[in-house]
Amino acid sequence: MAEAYKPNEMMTIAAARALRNDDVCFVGIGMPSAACNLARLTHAPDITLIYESGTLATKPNVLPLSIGDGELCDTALTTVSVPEMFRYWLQGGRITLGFLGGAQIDRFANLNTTVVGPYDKPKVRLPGGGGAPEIAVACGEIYIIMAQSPRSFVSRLDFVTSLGHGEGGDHRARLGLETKGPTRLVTDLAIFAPDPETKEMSVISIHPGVTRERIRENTGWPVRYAAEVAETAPPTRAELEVLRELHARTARAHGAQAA
Amino acid sequence: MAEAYKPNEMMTIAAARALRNDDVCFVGIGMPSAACNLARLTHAPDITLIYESGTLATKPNVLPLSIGDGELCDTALTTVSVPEMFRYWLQGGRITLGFLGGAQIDRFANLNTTVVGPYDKPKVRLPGGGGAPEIAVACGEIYIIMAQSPRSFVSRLDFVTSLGHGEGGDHRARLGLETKGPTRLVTDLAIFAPDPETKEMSVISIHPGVTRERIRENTGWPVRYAAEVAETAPPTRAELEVLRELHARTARAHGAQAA
Amino acid sequence: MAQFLSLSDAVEAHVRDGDSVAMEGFTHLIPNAAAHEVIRQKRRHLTLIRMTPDLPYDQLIGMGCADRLVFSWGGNPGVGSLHRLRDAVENGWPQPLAIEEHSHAAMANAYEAGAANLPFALLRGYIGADLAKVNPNIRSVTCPFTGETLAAVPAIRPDVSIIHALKADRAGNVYLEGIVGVQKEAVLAAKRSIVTVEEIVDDFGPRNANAVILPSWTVGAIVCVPGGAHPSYAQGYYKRDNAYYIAWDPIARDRDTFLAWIKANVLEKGPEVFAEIVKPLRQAAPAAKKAARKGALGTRIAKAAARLFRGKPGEAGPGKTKVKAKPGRAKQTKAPARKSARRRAR
Amino acid sequence: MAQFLSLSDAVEAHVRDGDSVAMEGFTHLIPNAAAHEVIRQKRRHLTLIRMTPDLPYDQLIGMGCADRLVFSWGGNPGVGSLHRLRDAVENGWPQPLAIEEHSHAAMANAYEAGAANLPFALLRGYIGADLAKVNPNIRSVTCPFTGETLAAVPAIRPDVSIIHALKADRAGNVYLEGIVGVQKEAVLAAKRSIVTVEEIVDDFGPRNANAVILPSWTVGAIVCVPGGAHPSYAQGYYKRDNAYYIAWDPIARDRDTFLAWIKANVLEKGPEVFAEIVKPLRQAAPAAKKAARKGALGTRIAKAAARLFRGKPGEAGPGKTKVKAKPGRAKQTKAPARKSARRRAR
Repeated sequence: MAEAYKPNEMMTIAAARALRNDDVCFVGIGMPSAACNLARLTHAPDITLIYESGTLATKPNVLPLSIGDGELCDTALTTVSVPEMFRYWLQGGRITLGFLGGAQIDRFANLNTTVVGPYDKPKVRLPGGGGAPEIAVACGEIYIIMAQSPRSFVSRLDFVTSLGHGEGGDHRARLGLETKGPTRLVTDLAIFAPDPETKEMSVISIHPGVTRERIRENTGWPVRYAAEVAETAPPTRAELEVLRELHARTARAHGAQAA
Repeated sequence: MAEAYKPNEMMTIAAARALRNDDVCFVGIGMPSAACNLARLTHAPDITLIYESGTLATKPNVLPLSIGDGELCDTALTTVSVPEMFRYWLQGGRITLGFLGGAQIDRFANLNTTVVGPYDKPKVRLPGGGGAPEIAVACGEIYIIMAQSPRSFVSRLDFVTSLGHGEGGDHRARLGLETKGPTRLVTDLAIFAPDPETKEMSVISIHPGVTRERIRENTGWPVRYAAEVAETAPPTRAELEVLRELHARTARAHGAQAA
Repeated sequence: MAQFLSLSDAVEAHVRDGDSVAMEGFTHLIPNAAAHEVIRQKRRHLTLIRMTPDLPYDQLIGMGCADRLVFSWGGNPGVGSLHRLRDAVENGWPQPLAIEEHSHAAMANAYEAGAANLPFALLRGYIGADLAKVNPNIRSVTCPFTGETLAAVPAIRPDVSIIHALKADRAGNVYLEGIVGVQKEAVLAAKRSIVTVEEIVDDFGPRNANAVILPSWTVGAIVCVPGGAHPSYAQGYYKRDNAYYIAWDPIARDRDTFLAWIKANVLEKGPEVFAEIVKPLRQAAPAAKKAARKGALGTRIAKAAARLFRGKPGEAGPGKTKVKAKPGRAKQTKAPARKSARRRAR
Repeated sequence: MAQFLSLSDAVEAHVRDGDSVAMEGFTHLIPNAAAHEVIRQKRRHLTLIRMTPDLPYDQLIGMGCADRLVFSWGGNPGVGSLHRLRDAVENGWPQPLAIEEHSHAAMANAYEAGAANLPFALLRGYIGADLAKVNPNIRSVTCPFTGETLAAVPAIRPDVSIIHALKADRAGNVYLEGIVGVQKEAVLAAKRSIVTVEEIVDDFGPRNANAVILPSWTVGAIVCVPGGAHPSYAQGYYKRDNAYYIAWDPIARDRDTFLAWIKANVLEKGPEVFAEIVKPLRQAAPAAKKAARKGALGTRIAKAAARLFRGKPGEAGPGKTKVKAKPGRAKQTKAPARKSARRRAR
């Protein structure tokens, strides 16, 4: 216990803990992939992982660098075409949980991965939405993993790439959606969940050693706290070991630079 | 030459002759299947045969009894799902030639395989359209094989299951179609082709020994003849041998009754 | 997550009076054993959905299980009419049958749309054909880019879909190969599902990376019913019983003959008869069959293979083989998973 | 009917100035060698279509081949930005680039609609998202049954699609396996097509009955370019060159570095360098790889397999291996069909 760990490790482990053994996850590359596979290698051995490249029920031994590494296909139950993936599996409503991240997030967990600045004359052209616009609405619920900073946790998005809770309240329902939207936002500092009424993302747990002051400094809006705020349990030795071994295997497999 | 043969054999052989080596055929069960495979085993060895069950480029050694016999799948290049067959292959415009038949045909080669009598209170309920409504419009052109009789070659269809030349003339073009529709109607008595202007199916070739009188008796409308009417060449010994051997193999494989 | 059940338990749990039921299988893998169980359990007021309602639906309709039929081709393939279907439509016997008739293309697209959670399917369909005049569920939409008019039909979303597949693994994943029809779409489009399989294996073993598999969490009940597709076939397991389809014609022509046949072959039997009836149709050498699928060498090897696989004709008729089956309805074992994984390497 | 051509002949015959060109491959089987040939042949005013415009499109855009880009995710996967794409969009260098931006779901559906000869694709998409506000090609249709509003995007119908596949047989049929992305749809949706392959075999041999195959008559040109997907991968042939993707970042950041790299590695080279560069990434034992796909035993065997297939890290960077390649542009042989069918049994 109480071993030394990095904020990124706390973030990944906190996200992994929130995953359930019977979840069917649409997994993104990077931290979502690490969190999902950590869950699979610890408390959720039967969790079903799906990557948008078409691999169903995959069990990668090393983390993929891309969304379609050969490792994902080799260890999958089967692999479907990308149109089928988006039609039968995502839109078909067969995913219980989607993972998203972004360059910018607002208090209602709407995300921007498209542009900083105006769309037609961007200051920074980001990669774009990819699968996110439909992941955000078709999955049963959404977890978001993002490191906090004033630049990324902003009061107003330059562009809404994918819907979170929109303008809050019943906005999703008014758009005809029956899915829950973002139910968890896990950062390097804390865990947020939507307020039951307003749907504003509110802190429900603070990671060990993190102050409210530090959260304030790294959030571009006045942070709300739930009535009861827990302290996140620090990573256990077992969690850290499994995660680090996963990263080490990955680094060896990708040729060191890729870690 | 001039060997004894049955009208059905003449019909199948006349249809087979009209097929080209580079055709991609959507094949129906029964006489179309016999004609296509006869063509493949004689003058058109590279003809591509597709059955609506999803088998692409199949080379059955015996004729299938159903549209999806195992033989079709075993000898296919590959087999796709039925939605894919109808979306990418038929609707996709990848079939040069479709074969159709029916219980009733009119002078513009519209076909009925749905009902005799009113739709809501049918005298005879026929099997229905199956693939025909879309085969009729999506294939580059259509061949029809049907034995003639006053009951089947009618002046007015009870129900238009699949479009031929509609009301004739430019009717297909007015419906937005660029495909040719029925270009050949092969019967046990003659071969019909559409008049270039009116699109009425007109006799272009009469089978050996058949009189115009007999055609008249077996056609429910006043038959038109092309300016030049040929006599169909009788089946060659080679054609008959290949066709009969194909039927014999089929009968053995299906357990005699199936022939 | 798929549950392993007996056939009677699966039908009891998943098929209810008044349900819309899709039993699919395009010539290959038709879930005939499951259809018989639905007849035995006397389900009523069903809406039966199937592109090609052949023998199982002729039987269900003739037994009065259905109020309504959604279909696109209702014949006995390669043989002729479905006499029970015709008797219901033409004469209302044993009860009137409402029909909703489509084309194959429309139904295939409608299943696809159901699997994709769309409310309707879009196709270039029904052009110049009369079906749109008699079926109010054939409508149209206009392309917002080109202005073209396209046909629209409602997505098919059955209460329960029933299919027969080649095998399941112990985790409840289902494997299909060959003519796969609309089965995957039918299951994905449905609220509930029953899959009967030829066998249950430890795992599927080495396979094509894009094998057609329904993952466990998309399937309701799995039931091991060897031969359960008879008289259709299971690729690599047994051949289509063409003679049986031909023999069905005179049986179904007459109401009394039909009822007697159902009593003797369905009501007084259980799913275990299917394993018996397919015995003479079983195929000995799936490896040679596979070799027959070779491109350039195809025809030659196919000829050899066809010689190898030619069964003994005439032995497979419904009368003869069914007589051998034990009478009475033996309940399907609850633990089909213990069945040996005979064909694991396939 | 597919024609066997050299890469330069294929691009010359099928890719024209002003064409809309889709080069597809979702992480796997990206047609990088063909993209280099398009750069060498200095095509201009192209509309480039690709869900994930990664390195090949960064290169084409940086070399001024494109007026317009249709895409859904424009990054260097797992690494970061595409600097040439950003420079074109943010600064108009080397020329302005118009963009039409979609989501993955919309593009996948649009290819699917193109293959199905529909004018538009229908999806539950873009709900609550801003993309529909800036892209006039995102419209809507109303379901004629439920009244629901659904998103509509135009079908993708490229002038030419270019993909890389595993193998072709001598009849010109094309075999794909693994992550097949939207490649089949891209070819079926296009007016013309070029398929580069790892090898040409006599026939595909025993295979799954539902193997992903593009029949000969749906394909334009076939070119044998071993390694032609590098730095992406060809399942069972060679691994993804992850280090290369990472190394691309600093090369693409700077205009001059980029131009020097293109000169040395594209303009002064030919497609034969791809066979050379993938040598250290080749996988020795596809049989063991296949075994790794076993359901229940998956994890354990996968671990063993992963140990077996771990290449020598660091050797695959663009600098080192490319230096070994012969300079000058050797023309691809006109008779790739004579290449031995090394992996026929696969």
